[in-house]
Amino acid sequence: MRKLIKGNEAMAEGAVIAGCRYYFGYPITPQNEVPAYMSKRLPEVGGVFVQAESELASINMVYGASAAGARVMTTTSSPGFSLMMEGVSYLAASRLPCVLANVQRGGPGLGNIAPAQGDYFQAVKGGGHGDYRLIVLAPASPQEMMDLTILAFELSDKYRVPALILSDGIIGQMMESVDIPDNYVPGKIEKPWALTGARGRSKNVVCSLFLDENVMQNLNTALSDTYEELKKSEVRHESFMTEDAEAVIVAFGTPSRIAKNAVLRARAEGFKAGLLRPISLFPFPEKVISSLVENNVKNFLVTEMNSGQMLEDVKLSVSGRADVHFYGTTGGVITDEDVMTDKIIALCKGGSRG
Amino acid sequence: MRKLIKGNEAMAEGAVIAGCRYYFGYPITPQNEVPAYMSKRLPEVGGVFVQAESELASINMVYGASAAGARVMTTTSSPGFSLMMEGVSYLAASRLPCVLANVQRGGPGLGNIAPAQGDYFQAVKGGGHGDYRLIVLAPASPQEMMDLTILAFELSDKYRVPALILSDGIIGQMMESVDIPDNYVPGKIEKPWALTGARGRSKNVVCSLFLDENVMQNLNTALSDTYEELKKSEVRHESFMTEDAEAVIVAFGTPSRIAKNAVLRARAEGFKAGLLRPISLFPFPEKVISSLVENNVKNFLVTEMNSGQMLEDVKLSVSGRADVHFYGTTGGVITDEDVMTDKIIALCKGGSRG
Amino acid sequence: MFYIKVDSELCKGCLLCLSECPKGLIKPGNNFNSKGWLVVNAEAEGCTGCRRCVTVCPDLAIKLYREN
Amino acid sequence: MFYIKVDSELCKGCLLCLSECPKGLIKPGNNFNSKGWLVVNAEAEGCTGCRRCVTVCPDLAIKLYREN
Amino acid sequence: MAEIIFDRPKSMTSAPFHYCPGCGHSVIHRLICEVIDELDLREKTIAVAPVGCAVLAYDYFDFDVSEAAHGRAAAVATGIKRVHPDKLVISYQGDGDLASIGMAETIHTANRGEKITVIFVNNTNYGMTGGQMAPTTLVGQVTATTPKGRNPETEGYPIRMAEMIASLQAVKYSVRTSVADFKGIVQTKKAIKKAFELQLNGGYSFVEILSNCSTNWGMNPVDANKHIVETVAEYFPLGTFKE
Amino acid sequence: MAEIIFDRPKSMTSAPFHYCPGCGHSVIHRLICEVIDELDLREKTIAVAPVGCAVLAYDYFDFDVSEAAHGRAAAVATGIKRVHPDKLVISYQGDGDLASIGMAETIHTANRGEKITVIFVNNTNYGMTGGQMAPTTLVGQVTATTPKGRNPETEGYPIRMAEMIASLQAVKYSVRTSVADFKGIVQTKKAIKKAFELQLNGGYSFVEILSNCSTNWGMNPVDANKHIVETVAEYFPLGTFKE
Amino acid sequence: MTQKIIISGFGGQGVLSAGLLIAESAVEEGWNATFFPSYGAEMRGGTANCHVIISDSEIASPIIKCADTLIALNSPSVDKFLPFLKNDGLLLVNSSVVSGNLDAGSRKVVELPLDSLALEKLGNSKSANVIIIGAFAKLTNVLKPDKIKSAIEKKFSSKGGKIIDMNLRALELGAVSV
Amino acid sequence: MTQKIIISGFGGQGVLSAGLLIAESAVEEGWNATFFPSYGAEMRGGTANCHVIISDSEIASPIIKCADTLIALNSPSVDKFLPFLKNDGLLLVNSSVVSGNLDAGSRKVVELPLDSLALEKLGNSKSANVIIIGAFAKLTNVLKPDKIKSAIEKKFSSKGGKIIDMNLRALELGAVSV
Ligand SMILES: Cc1ncc(C[n+]2csc(CCOP(=O)(O)OP(=O)(O)O)c2C)c(N)n1
Ligand SMILES: Cc1ncc(C[n+]2csc(CCOP(=O)(O)OP(=O)(O)O)c2C)c(N)n1
Ligand code: SF4
Ligand code: SF4
Ligand code: SF4
Ligand code: SF4
Ligand code: SF4
Ligand code: SF4
Ligand SMILES: [Mg+2]
Ligand SMILES: [Mg+2]
Repeated sequence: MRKLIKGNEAMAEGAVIAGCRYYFGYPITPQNEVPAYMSKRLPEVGGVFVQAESELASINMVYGASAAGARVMTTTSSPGFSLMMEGVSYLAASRLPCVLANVQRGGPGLGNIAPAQGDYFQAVKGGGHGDYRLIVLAPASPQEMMDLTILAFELSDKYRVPALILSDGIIGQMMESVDIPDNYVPGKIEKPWALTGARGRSKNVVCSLFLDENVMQNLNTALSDTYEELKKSEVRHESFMTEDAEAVIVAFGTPSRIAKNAVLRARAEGFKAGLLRPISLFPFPEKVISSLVENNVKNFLVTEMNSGQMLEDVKLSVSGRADVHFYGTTGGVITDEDVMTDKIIALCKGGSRG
Repeated sequence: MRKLIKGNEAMAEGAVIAGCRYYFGYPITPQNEVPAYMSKRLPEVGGVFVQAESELASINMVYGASAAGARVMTTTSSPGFSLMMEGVSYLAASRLPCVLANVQRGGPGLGNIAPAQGDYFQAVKGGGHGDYRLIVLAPASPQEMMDLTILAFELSDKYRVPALILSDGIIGQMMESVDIPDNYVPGKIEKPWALTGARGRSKNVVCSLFLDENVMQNLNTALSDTYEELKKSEVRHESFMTEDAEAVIVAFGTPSRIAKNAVLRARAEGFKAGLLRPISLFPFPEKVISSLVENNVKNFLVTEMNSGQMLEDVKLSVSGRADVHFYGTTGGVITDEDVMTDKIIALCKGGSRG
Repeated sequence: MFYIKVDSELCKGCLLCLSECPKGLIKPGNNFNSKGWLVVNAEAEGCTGCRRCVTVCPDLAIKLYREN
Repeated sequence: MFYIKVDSELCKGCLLCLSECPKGLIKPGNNFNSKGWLVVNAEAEGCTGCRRCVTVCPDLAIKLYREN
Repeated sequence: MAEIIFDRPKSMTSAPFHYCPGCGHSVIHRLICEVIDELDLREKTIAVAPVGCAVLAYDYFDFDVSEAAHGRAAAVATGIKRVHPDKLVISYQGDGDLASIGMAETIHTANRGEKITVIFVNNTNYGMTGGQMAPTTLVGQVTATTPKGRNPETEGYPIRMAEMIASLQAVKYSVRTSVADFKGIVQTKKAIKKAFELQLNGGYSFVEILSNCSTNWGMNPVDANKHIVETVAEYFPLGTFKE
Repeated sequence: MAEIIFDRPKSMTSAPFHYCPGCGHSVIHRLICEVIDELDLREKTIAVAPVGCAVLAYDYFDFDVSEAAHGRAAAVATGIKRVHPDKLVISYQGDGDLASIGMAETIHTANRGEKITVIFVNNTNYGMTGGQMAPTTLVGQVTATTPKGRNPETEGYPIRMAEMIASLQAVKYSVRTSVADFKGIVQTKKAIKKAFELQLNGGYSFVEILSNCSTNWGMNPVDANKHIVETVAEYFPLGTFKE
Repeated sequence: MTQKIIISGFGGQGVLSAGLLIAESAVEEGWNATFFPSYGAEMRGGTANCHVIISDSEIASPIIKCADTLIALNSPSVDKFLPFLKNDGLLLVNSSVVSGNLDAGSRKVVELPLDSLALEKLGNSKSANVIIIGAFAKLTNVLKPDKIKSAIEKKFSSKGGKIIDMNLRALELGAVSV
Repeated sequence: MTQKIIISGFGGQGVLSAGLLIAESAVEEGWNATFFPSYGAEMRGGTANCHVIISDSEIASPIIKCADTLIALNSPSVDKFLPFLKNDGLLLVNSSVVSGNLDAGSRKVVELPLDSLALEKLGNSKSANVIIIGAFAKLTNVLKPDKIKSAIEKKFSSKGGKIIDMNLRALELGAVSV
């Protein structure tokens, strides 16, 4: 079925399609459509919607429901996600699958409710304590809000790593036609570790306390191993006109849509511009960028609605072998198509490393 | 006065010396000595100790006291610091000076109470939402717990950027002789923005809400400008035998002490090893590392009690011009002197880039 | 002798004052102000200065005067 | 006929049982167990099976038996 | 010559309110300023604005104001008051802010007997975010997140904060009033005055105020106020619970 | 032939407790397991262990257990129960955990009437972190963070949780017992049994248990238990507050 | 073919549902459409606006930098969004509310007294926002009337025939008024 | 000169205060010292230990990988820390508690029945931990007795002369017992 819906609603319905029957959340703009939708929709499919007393409660209810073996989701926006940092670290350490979403708004602090991407570091480097990672997926359309949410549930269950949809106010609030899968069958992933009552088996314990440092180190090593596996198998990106590109914009979410226009305009003027859109922010498409360098891209223009966060991951991928430039906006200001076009054209003109 | 005291107590007394009279905190190992000390000490000097109901309450009490113009502190350990992420982002956005400390323990999740450094990213990249930075100082001894705490108060007031002492369980719990300054005079920094009752002036407002994106962007730009200033003026590091070094260990906190032994042992065997110890983690001594590269250091060994976090900042500083290796331990395991020694010797032997 | 004045730029047409005036001096109006609100009108005569309207007006749109 | 047995590896010498036994059958001991606790001793005779000691013993160090 | 006998309080700015027509926040803001004027406290007052519809309270208050993160106004007020024990410190909060996400801070601040005044605006929902269920939402009330009305079987019953606060020993004053009509507004002002005075005498005071949210209730302001008097105040009785 | 008539409950593992000599946590663990055995619920039980001295409860409980972040046990229990409405879900919490950092979750879980049982171990301080003040610390009690004793002027009065919880409409059962003596232990077991039964009949139940922390109180276990009976229970009266 | 439309007015003027109707009509046409509303309750009683893009090819950014059409239902909307209307763009104005001389440069300006039209011809002002869509469709020719009609029928199907009818009449009223 | 000492035993045996006393004595001597205790109340009734390093030069890591001396006040401590004692190191053992044959390889082993010594010679077991410091000082010669004495006097100054006295006697008792 094809339907014109909001990104936030597409995400919520995506969760339902993926078999999520438990949602715990707390209102915050610009993602209020999700709890509103879930409060109506979940009871229709025999699920449970609970408005938690806070984001802290939400994330810990998610912990409980995930420990109990369910597919479960919470969604929030920037300040609310900050409140979840302890819980997220616990989820990651206890290897509990779940899907979280941060529909980002302008920060830091209370900021505003305009779209932004200032929470990239928090999402991909671990805003909570300790060495953990989330599977981070960045949709650029309502369609992807749905598709990546479904994917997030599958990946999270498979790898036992919490997954995060890192979206922004535009992608969440905009409406666009979405193809809604009619008969998606959620993956059947066994959860022998889940708490279901110890019937006919020895007890299960879900925890992240390991007083012995060596045992705790083993947990960390197992986590690292899984993250390496993710880097090998689950990198996702979109390449747009990069085959012969000399200068490439790297952008995710909303700026990547704007960047497409910029690339088209540059191409229209005869410049070999391209766009690389990381879809998985963790695992980051490091190798894809590396191969662009090997394919003669001399300049990258990273563009984000923040003051330069993914920029660091691009630089780490490039490792000095090409020039990495930046164009960013902050505080809810949307990156500008004209500026982006001018910059990428200038880089195409610039040619060799400077 | 010279006294054998615990790192945590040195930090607490350092705050008192710096003129801090307000402390809000919540118990957590391995930093419980701080609230215990403050609950005795502050009333002696006319100050106020409040045991908050949680870390969330602590950080927001800090917000209030700082907004009121006071020098104020809170301390915690890893999970507790995660709970503060929203508040920290608010403090940074509202440009409220204060000193925070995270005496890190093994993570992620509940983990354990052993010393660790898994919260580096959270500290230096912003674990909370939005583009903000903290002044992050990493003591490697009880003496520095005191000295850097005093410095943190001065820098925080000067730049209106919250400062964080990023310590670990060993530095916090160990005792060592500390020179306690006898007549330190805390900097007198005017705070015309502080909330003191609008007597004889127009009202003051402390906030971080700016519904207009452009105004919010201006705040972000001002923050970025301050961070650039910090990078110019407030980088601090210790170089140990780096002048002629061919391979350099980069380490902070506890591993840097162990690394000194490793360097000495390598030198004893005739290898040109050195140690660079970043004292300010933000601003990061990027230029110092860069100039080591220019001075012919071909290999760096980053060693941390995490799975490779400062590693990224070193790589960004080196930008492909030398090889960057890593040795880390996680979950509260302490980096090993023998392993470190072997690795740095191997790198000295290795010589050219491989 | 009392009278009130409604500031039509502050009034939001909530009508709370209207039902509160014991003298029925406030009437729904026909004009939208520049912010798009349909503002109320007040009659000049008969006000007792009881303060009910100014007390309930959320937007400080009413000023109350005493004629000396 | 009842009797109790104290497991000296589980006992932590808290002495809560001691004050609880109406028959005074439990006595402070002189031996440290392998964990360093000074464990109690129980007398073999006179137990009424009242369960007071086992109820208050935090460490499940006492087992109560009935002789058939 | 005409003399003006009712006008904007001095401690209030001239900015027009951003609130919806008829919103009780506006009235409560004014009452606070009137009391501050009457007690001559403008230069001694520091207020804390919540996250909620009243987030911009500092645009209207002409005295020192701090923002607070959602739910943490009482903690911020604690920090301020401990630094300035001689000032009047006001924590202004909505029901989502105070009774949901901020419940822990609310209770502990009251329990410590912090010498502050909490102005608690109970409009039975989350106004700012579009009318979701609050802890104070009435049974059966339809909100954005209770499309079939609050169901006590799964969402529990509305929490009576003034009573709960009154049960804490250190609390000096806990009262519930309403700004739904003339009488209520007059009583509310009295309660605020008493609360400020008790604070300055060294005590914690709590003023819960029933207030409309006509926009999210889907009513016009007149009906919304009637709803408070007839229905909301039924469940949340007006009165003084501790003094 | 000798028959054993008191032994370790079946739903308890054989691991020796890590608790201090005489600690009430050990007794309470056993009572929970005894009741689970008696009601034959081992295979239907999911417990939540707190952050506090009882953090390792899952080493002793031989049924499914989840850890919870400090203070969030009730939220975790909510998540579990909503997924498994037919299971017995127990949230085991200390006074720092439940009444300080977890106050919001505690009240809201009770207020929603979640069908769980909260076992609340009140030992008037933070045992695990070395004996700091808790919300339940008695006035005058010296702790690691109240070196001169809790001062009600600045730290307020101890909070009586069982009474506060009882004031919430959706709560089915709220009781306070003690494990400081034989009688108390017997009563505690009865209360736990009733709480479990009421939960399975669809209600929220709350059992507050006064328990010693001899180590941090600086007393031997016998004196510590005497202190509970003579002093602690004076301020925290034993009894049933809602049923 | 791509049309970029900004619609703006007071909160109660049906700005968002008008924008949505345009997007839905485009979808009926088999086109792509994006709809981006101003959102959030933070600015009570303020203005509302939305960006609508309809196109027969892929739509990149849903944010309009340079609109083909601006539908301004009140004065502040003209002030705020005129700079985003391209030089040869179409400005559709609700002249019931917007008064004074408009300086719209080289753009084509069409004024329609929506509120009075609605009150007079439809008996109430509820469907004023649909009138202007009728005018827009007629003037720009990018949406076929029957597609808009079927979008209206779907949109109001749950509200019953009367409402559908009124909206269809409003649509036609708009078309014949320009 | 650098001495690295690990002290370990049950919670109540005064492990930490013994270690601290060594560190304080070194400071009296004008040396550098680091003291690193096991910490945290998580392991109630478990073992306690501390790492003490005293040196006339800068001390790098406070963590001991390879100790010069191991003072073991109970059996688990021997098992746990013997691997960290260097091959020619000194193992000081409380033979009141540690029983059975010790396989300490090439290390020098000195056994002292601390608890019985203390009970018999001092009348109570409180200062058993100071006895072993006396023995340690005598055997290793790294701390001058008068420095330890003044450290004891400072440490217990608030506790009064009796306590100081008892500790000084314990110190000497240790010295003469080896
Ligand atoms: C941490 C966090 N969570 C959620 C929000 C979103 N939010 C803003 S205001 C609000 C609720 C406001 O309700 P209330 O306190 O009742 O105030 P009202 O608007 O009704 O006056 C929420 C949930 C936020 N800003 N921060
Ligand atoms: C977020 C966080 N803050 C603080 C701590 C440290 N901490 C561990 S247990 C505890 C308090 C335990 O006290 P209580 O709940 O009364 O349990 P008890 O040990 O007394 O049984 C604290 C503060 C933590 N682990 N996590
Ligand atoms: S003051 Fe009283 S009489 Fe006068 S207009 Fe207002 S309400 Fe009416
Ligand atoms: S109460 Fe005030 S805002 Fe409302 S209609 Fe009357 S004058 Fe206008
Ligand atoms: S069962 Fe009763 S009589 Fe027997 S030992 Fe125990 S307490 Fe004493
Ligand atoms: S109660 Fe149990 S642990 Fe305590 S002394 Fe008696 S037998 Fe030992
Ligand atoms: S949404 Fe409700 S609370 Fe907010 S301003 Fe409007 S009426 Fe007032
Ligand atoms: S510290 Fe207190 S609560 Fe913890 S185990 Fe010991 S006695 Fe029990
Ligand atoms: Mg509200
Ligand atoms: Mg406790």
